[in-house]
Amino acid sequence: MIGLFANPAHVILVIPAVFAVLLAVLPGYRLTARLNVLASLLTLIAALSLFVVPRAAPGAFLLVDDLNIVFVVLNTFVGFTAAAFSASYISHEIETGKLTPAYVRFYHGMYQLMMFGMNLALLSNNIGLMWVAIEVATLTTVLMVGIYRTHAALEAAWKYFILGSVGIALALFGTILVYLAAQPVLGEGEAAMIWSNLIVRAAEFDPKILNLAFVFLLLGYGTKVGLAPLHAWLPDAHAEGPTPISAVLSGLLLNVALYAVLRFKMLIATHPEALAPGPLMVAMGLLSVIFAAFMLYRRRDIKRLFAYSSIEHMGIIVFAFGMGGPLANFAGLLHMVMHSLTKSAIFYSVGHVAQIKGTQKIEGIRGLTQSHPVLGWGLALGVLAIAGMPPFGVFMSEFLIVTSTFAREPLLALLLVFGLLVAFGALLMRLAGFIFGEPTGKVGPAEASFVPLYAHLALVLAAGIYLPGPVVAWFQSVAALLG
Amino acid sequence: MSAVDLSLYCVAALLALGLAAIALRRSAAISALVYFGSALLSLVLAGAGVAVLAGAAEITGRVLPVGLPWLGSHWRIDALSAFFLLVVGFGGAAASVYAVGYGRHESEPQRVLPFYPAFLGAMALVVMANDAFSFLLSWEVMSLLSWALVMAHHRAAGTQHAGYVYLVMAGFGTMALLLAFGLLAGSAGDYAFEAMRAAARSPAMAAVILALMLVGAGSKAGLVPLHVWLPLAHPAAPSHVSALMSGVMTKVALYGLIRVVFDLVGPLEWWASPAVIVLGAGTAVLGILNALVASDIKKILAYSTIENIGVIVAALGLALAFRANGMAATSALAFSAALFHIVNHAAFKSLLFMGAGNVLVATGQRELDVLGGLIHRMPVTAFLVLVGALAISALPPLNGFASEWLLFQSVLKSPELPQAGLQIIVPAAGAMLALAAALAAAAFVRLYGVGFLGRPRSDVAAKAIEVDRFALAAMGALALVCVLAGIFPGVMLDLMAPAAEAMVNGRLPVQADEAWQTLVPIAETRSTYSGLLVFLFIVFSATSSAWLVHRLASRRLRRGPAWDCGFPSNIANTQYGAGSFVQPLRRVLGTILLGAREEVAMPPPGDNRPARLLVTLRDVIWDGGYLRLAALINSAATQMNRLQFLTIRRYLSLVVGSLVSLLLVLTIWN
Amino acid sequence: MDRIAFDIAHLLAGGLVLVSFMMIYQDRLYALLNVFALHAVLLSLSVSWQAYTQHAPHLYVTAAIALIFKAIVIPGVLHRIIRQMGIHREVEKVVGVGVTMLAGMGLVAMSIVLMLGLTEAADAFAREDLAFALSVVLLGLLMMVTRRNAVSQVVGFMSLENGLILAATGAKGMPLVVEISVAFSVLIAFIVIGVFLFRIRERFDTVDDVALEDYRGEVE
Amino acid sequence: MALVVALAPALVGLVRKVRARMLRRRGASILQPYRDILRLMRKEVVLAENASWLFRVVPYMVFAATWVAAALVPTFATGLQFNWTADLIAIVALLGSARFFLALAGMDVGTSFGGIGASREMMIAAMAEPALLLAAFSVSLVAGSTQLSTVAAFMATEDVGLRVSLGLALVALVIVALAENARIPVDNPTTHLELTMVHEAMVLEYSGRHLAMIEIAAALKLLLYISLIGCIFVPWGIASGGSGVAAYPLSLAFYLGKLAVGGVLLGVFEVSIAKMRVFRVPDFLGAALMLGLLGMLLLFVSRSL
Repeated sequence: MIGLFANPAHVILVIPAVFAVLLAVLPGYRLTARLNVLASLLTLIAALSLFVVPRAAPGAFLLVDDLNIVFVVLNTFVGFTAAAFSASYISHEIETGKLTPAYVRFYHGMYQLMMFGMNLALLSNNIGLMWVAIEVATLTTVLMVGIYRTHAALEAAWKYFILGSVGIALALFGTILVYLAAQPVLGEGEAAMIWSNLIVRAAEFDPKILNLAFVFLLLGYGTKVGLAPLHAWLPDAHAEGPTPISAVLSGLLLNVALYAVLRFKMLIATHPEALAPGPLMVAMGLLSVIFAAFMLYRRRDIKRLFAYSSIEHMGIIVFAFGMGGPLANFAGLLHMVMHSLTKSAIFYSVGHVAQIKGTQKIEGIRGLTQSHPVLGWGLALGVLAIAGMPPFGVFMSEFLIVTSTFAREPLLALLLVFGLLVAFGALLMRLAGFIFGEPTGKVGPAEASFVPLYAHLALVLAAGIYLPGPVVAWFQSVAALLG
Repeated sequence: MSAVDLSLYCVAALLALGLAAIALRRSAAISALVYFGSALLSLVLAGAGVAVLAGAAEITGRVLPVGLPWLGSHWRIDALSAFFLLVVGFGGAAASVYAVGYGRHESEPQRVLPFYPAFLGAMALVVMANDAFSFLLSWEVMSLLSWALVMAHHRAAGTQHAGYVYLVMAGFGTMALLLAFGLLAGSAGDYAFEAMRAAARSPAMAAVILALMLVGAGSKAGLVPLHVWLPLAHPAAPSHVSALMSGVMTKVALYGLIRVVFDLVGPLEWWASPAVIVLGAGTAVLGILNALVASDIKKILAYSTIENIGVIVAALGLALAFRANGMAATSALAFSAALFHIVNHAAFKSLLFMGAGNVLVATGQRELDVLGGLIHRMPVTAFLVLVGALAISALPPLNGFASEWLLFQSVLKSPELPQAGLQIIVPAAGAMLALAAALAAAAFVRLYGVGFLGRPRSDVAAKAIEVDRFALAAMGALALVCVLAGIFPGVMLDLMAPAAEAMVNGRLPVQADEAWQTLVPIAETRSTYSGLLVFLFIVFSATSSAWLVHRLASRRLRRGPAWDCGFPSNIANTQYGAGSFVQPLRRVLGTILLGAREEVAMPPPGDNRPARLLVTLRDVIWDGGYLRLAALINSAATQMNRLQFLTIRRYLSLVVGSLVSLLLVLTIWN
Repeated sequence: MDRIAFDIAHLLAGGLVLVSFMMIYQDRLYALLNVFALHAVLLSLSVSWQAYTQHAPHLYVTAAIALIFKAIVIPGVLHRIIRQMGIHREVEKVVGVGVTMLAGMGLVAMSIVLMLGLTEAADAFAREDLAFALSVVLLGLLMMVTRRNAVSQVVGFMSLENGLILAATGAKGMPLVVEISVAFSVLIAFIVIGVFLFRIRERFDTVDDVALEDYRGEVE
Repeated sequence: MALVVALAPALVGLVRKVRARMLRRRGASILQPYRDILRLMRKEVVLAENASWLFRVVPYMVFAATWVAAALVPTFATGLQFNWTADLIAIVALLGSARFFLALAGMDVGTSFGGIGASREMMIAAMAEPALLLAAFSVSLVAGSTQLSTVAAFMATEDVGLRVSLGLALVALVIVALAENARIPVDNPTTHLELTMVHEAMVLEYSGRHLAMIEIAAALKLLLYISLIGCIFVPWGIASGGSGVAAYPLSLAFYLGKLAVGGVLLGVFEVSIAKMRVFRVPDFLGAALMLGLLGMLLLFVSRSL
């Protein structure tokens, strides 16, 4: 037992698992909501303790290294704020009778289960286990997307489910192939699925199998990342689910899937003869950016709008990692973190807006700075930040990506810039509509906690102006790790 | 404390003011506090600039541990930065003092106060930045804050459109700058200006960077055809902000252009310069033509800003051409002309925008055709605006003429250029600039004559009352600057000589010790101009003649009805209006460049409705370029949007399709 | 011994591919289900053969799951669903059988070329298995995208997943195979339940005929 | 400086005389303009109710600006005191200021005619000023200076030779001079038919001493242009600053001669041509613009050869 808790990694997994069961049985949504926040907080603390506690050697199942610390901490942090947000959000949902207490119980249980799945996926050292964990996370999110039981919600959940399953299947096939490539070198059994072994000996694997495997893995996990043209589930899942879940999807689940892709990219990249994964990722990234940018223009639903912007930013990130090199990788990591924080912040504000106005339709949301200054300016700052406006962190990462790319691959940089501009135009057009002009719809006061929203914005702002030395060094080492 | 530290502290204080404005948004005194504070801090900034220019403070840099982690953020005030810091501080101080009065009439001050001081600070940061990241950060923050200020009256018609176009153009420009700096930094990614300066690059590369800068900085400065946002955004903002945007922010944009093109890229081939010259001259003519036909005072001023930017850019192009041919002194002449015009334009354009602000406060109107006769109701404003109008029309002895005179002097040196191409282009550009100057005079006769003279065309104009003292004091100071800079141009030139020297490593002869403040840019025998003497002569002969006439001849005077060839009409609309005044010029020049069309709607016989003259103008660039582009993006979006409405099976087939195609690629690749 | 082992494995795997083609060929739902049952049976056979040759007893569990769950339970449930919900018995195709067959041929050819081209390193056993497994997977996908009925798409997905199991067992000594097969059975259970819950009569495309109207909340 | 003021009305008188003679009239004496001006000076000013202070200041400003400009043109001697105050470009601009004020005065009272005058005047100026500058450019490019004394001195020397571009510049300058001085065919100084007026329409509301000042200014302008053309294109007889006072009488005589010739030519030209429509004026001036540009370009061609 003590041994179990000596390693924070275990704690990070145990807490959500336990609370998942607990919350599923406990009555009373207020209590459960608070417990949910508490659980997430504890998980966050455990995750932070990863820094101080000396790292355990990579085990058969769990692994803690620079790369996944970034993700775990981000994951647990956004998980925590999202829980805090969802506390105020869900209570409103119950008052308006959109959810019954039973569903709320289910919701909280699922929430922790999902956190468990994602943390496990991030911490697992075994590619098979990682696959299982991601499937768990996916299934739980599917159930939460469908929680409102409206046609649209079920529709979205269903689509998410089917596409996700196919993605999972492809990913599994890729995993099997990796094992197959490793097995002659590392021998049969567990050994050949332990990532920390794989990465050491990867150079000796059969490159051709690795290539094939990467194709499957990229498409399989890429479906979860939401890269075009595998993105179809993403906008609807974001639009129809509860807003906290939209925040978690954009802020976390996409990252988890991205993490899987990165792991395998590192594997392939270490192999000299294997087909370089870069071009594939760059191509899919560019495609996603440009595609999503154009899709932004026709959106009628505010949450779907930002879902597409998530696709765009995932594209940017994948593009950056595809370009590779210390600068681009650094920028990619930074952009990923910034996007998680910013986009979840946006969804927090959007959630309240939608609750106040009673609609998600864009034309129903006007003049927020007039009717609800705090909320309106919060949304404005978030959108400006995500649109790459300084002094927010996204600007720094985009600055690095564009400048570093243009010197190496002018054409690609031009394409990227084109996509960015088109998206910029769309987002700004919408933003002006949201925050300016005569307020429309209900202008009742917002009973909401703006703490999560502004906490995220503050972080993004700080990061845009000043990155602490340790963080930088840590990012740089990860960037070096990613090759 | 070194100049750069002082300035950085000032900027910090300005930002703090902005935050204070948010914190104290309920209190009544906050407006005055913010504006007084900004005025004070701007003066300090200007002082720092002067100190460095005058050599009192040495050129120092400062690295702060923020911005790009491995680089830090570098700040430095060299001669050029100091000059522009002076412009920023000077313009900012004037606008702030003006706003102490003007701000009282603001309907929603909480939408202006937080952003205003921060905007000033951002502009100061731009000119002080010494690495690409800090530069672009400040640049974009500047755009963002000015956007917020433009949106202050977000419920007014057209403001949303203006703000949208503005911000998108700003984003576009920033992207161009990003690419330019990407090239400057190279793949190694060294973003410090020193490193960029040190790096060697091919002429072609340098030319590409120049082009990118013209797009990036040009779109912010308002170069045709990237100017479309300017006449929308500047009028939409509150008047003191319009003054800042037109008078100062466009100059900050030019600073970016100068910093990169004259400093960072290193030597440019001569063939890079004609593009700049032609672009500038064309901008000047197109801008002033649009100003001639516009009927909204602030729009007229915005378009005339475009004209002046064109003049400055043309001068910069000349400087490039001369520098490329190693004619340092002449290059310095053109460059100083540009810098001098930058100061002058900052002065009189701010002055004029403030005048427009007064009119707005007094009448609530910006349309010329409902104004008139204000010279009786608002004598002080009218006088000050007259000074501004004279100055901007490049009439001696005011400052506008002095800078244009220098520019023409440098144009006249063109025969000494070795390249036949330049020999032909430069004088042609000179002709266009002369045309622009003449048209500017016409435009401002129109603005002043219709707006301030004649008889009021509406009650609001008839009932206008003079505005408060702060506003008038600020305008008075600016008018004084216009006069003094026109009379003592030598002082200004000597002051800005270090900046020119740093950029084109040549300088004008020292002007201070010339008799009677005469300008001798090249040689005594070649060309001289003494603003002071011209001023004295005019004053002397005017006063003396007036005195003589009143003394020796009659001094009797009788008021009577206007003669008007015997049939005066008391209908105010029988006066010449904004449209009728420009009609001849519109017919002569407007048909192609402005797509101006006139048709007479004649009612059928027996119908006793009056016939109407319909004038239609269309912005060729906007319709032909921007709207078309927007339409393209729109249709593309519509096409792609189909993908939102596929069935799950179709989405699956997308997945399968991409899988199979990748596998095929793999098969072939093996 | 080894030779025979190889041949039998080859035979069974090849048999799976063949049955996949048979499934594509069907145009009656019931017949489709029966053929799928056969598919599952073949799978369990080949899995258990692998278990026998690799001396990996845990694979028998997988085989058993395949046999009981996929060959008996699921087809039975689907039979009942079809009967109860009165789904009409045609398999609605997007493109004709012939074209689908040709495409399938192409996919199989591609996968075999890929695999044989690829894995000199891996032993023949795994190589053959993977070649067939990949083709089964691709055929399953093909079926999902060329059939309109929900039921036939479910079947397509299950055959795809059979291919995965085949690959997993083919890779010698691969851990977690059992867990994976369990996980997949859960997944399939979900899908079938979903089909049942949402009363998807005809298509995956929409949860319910009503949903056809406010389609994904974004009607232009 | 006083000299030019004294001479100006006489020049106007001369022109009128010539025109009258050509029209077989006896015409008023050459001194008539002086009498007119004195008469106006003595009359009282009738000021429209609506006129502002600007309206009363303008006449003196216009006079002053024109006078300064005229005083800066070398009449019979170069290198005079203060002639380095301003150069050709500045002179053009000074005339521009005078026009600016006049146009404003035209719009001040708020009558339709004032507006017409101002608007047309500014249109003409918009074409004329560039043309004038271009002509000035090509001249000063030849002379390598915009300093009129230097230009005149240079032109007087032999090494100018006969340059086609100078000829073009001369034509351009003449056209501009006609337009600027409101002479036929651009404008008719004697008319009072409303729709043809430009300059007269602007000053319509002026009377008494104000009108007198403006009349003098107009005369000064005419004198300025003629002496400008004289000192640039026929610089002979201009005493250089070096040569002592002894040379002055002779050169003064030369100068008077030039003025006389200029005046006569102008008169003859005016009677022998018809006034053109207002909207043909831009073409007329556009021609001047083109000539100026052409002259300058030819200059470069001949140089770069």
